[in-house]
Amino acid sequence: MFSFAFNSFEEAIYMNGHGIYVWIVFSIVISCLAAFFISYKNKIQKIKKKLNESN
Amino acid sequence: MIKKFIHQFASPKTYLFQVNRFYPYIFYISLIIYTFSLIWGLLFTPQDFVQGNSFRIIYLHVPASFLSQSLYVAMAFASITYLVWRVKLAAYLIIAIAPVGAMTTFVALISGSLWGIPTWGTWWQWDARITSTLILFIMYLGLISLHNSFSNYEKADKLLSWLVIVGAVNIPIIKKSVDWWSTLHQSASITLTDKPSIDPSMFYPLIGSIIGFFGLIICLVLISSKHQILIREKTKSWIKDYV
Amino acid sequence: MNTSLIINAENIAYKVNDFKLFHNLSFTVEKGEALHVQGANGSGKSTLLRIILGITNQTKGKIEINSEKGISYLGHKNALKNYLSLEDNILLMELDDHLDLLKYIDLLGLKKLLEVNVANLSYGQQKKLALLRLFLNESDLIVLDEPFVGLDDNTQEILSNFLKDQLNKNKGIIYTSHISCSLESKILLLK
Amino acid sequence: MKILRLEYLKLRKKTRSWLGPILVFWLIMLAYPLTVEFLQDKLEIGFFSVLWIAILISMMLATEDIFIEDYNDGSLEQIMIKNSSFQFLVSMRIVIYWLMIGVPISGLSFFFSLGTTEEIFLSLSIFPLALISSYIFLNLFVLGNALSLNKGSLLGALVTMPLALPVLIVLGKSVISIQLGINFLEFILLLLGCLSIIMIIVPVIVSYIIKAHLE
Repeated sequence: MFSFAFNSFEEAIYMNGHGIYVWIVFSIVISCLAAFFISYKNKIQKIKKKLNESN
Repeated sequence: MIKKFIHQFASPKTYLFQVNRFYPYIFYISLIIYTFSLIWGLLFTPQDFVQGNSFRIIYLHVPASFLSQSLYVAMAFASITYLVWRVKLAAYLIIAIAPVGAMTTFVALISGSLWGIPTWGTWWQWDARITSTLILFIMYLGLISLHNSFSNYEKADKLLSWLVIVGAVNIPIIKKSVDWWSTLHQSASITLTDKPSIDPSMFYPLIGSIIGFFGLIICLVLISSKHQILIREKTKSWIKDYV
Repeated sequence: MNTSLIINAENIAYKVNDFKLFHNLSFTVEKGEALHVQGANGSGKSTLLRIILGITNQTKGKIEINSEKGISYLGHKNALKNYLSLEDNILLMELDDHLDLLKYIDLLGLKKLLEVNVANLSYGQQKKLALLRLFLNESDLIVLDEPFVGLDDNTQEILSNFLKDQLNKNKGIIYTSHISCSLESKILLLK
Repeated sequence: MKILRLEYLKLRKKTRSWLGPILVFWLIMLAYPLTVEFLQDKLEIGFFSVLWIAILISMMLATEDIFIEDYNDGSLEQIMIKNSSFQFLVSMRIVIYWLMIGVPISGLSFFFSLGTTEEIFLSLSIFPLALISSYIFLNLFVLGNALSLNKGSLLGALVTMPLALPVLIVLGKSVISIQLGINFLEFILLLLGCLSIIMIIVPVIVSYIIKAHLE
């Protein structure tokens, strides 16, 4: 069950030609998630800073 | 009775404190599950017999498409809660969920479309599922732009919740009609719905990735609702103590 | 509840987003009494009137309106269709079979204009047409938002006489006005 | 029915509002053959798609100013104060718009369909379909326009589009079943079923939405 499905690291990237799709989707998903997390964190920080200044 | 109960437990203040308490646990646990399942799924499961390696997109696509609809359902419940019991927190949640839902639907669309290239030989197929996801995406965009076009928050909340409810009624209709419509075309040779009985080594990481993604999306909803609360309640005295 | 009260407002407050317009506002309007709402621009006069009309909801507090025969309202907007003639507009206001209609049309000098489209009238003339709705309505509460703006002296007098007459008939009036009028009234100052 | 008479009076005097959508429909249907090579069978392939979309677009245009005028001139406030039923007013207004715009367009659909396909039975069945679908589209766009009341019709269209798509699908299906000689009555029944639900729900929701706008 936990055996590496590919013979080498290059093969894992290439995936018989399907790698490009898999890794593009992977990067889109991860970057969307990360972008949302970071932007919300930033927005919250900004509001907190503003509130602190007004106090 | 119910009204009193909800108002007591759904105060933004209590909510915010509870969120802050549980957020790190949910975040780290789901991050670990998600990372683990993705590594397992993308690198360690055996190749699919029919689709080859492109099937690995399933671990990214299915969680997103699963959640794109669940988030809408959650919004519909929040809308009903808001319109019936006037719970402010529910209104914050609706507009907090909308962009997250739009993002999830976008991810589901893009991943499905990229998956289509190696499997169907085309990046866009007017398949029932894809079409209804596209419509769902348009609905999310409509919701966000509706809320953004009003400066009076309360008015925007009310209109938004009406639209969400109308949309929620519409979703099954769209699904049904699109299913029905796509039978006209020749059906895709490989559909996402009926898979041959899936191998456990492919199945467990799928479950893991769904749970992990679910947890991460919950975290996103939590911080975006926190953001909403901070915007909307910034004049309240407890916020000043809180900050 | 005291039956002589037409409006009884207790501690009402209103805010938009985070902006408080007014709070802890209490006042009453009795039968045969006029209330003049005063305040600077943006102090919430129009909003207060909209709360009384039941269009906007107050954020806090309680307001009781005791008007069995309804409310009549004249605001900044005249609710006239400018692509229709005066006659058709009167039809739309459902005043066409009112007994006193001709009398008031004569009084306001609108008789010659009945066939004219509202778009071709001056602002003052349009306002006169809107006044018909007020004059021919038998409600117990009259709500006016700047009723004297745009009216000539003669019409202003007709209006104030009408209002005095209504007070004698035990009706309640609540209004805002920057133009002083001879109506004897209580004052509510919004800060 | 005084309210029907008054609504009719208002719409009749706004020539642009009722004639405009009909002209646009007419224009689209006339322009369509020009974009296709003039061969009868090629014309027929896309004809019904264009027909349904033309109906959709003309209904969108028809509803553009259905509430905004009353909102701007303060009539909505007077209606609210009067305590008369908002739902009733909305549904009556939709009826009048349908009678003045939807019915003529459905009639035109019959003639265009007859001219293109030269099949009387098919064109006769298009007529009720056009009647029902124009009514449904009117209701949907009224809902969208109520939501985006003073924020422009673009938002309204964006909001309404997902609602209208299932109707388009059913319309496409029914044309094919008529052409294949399958029982198409069930499609008309299905549309009528949708219509009867929409007719009741839309005015109720619209009245709530407009009240929220006035606040």
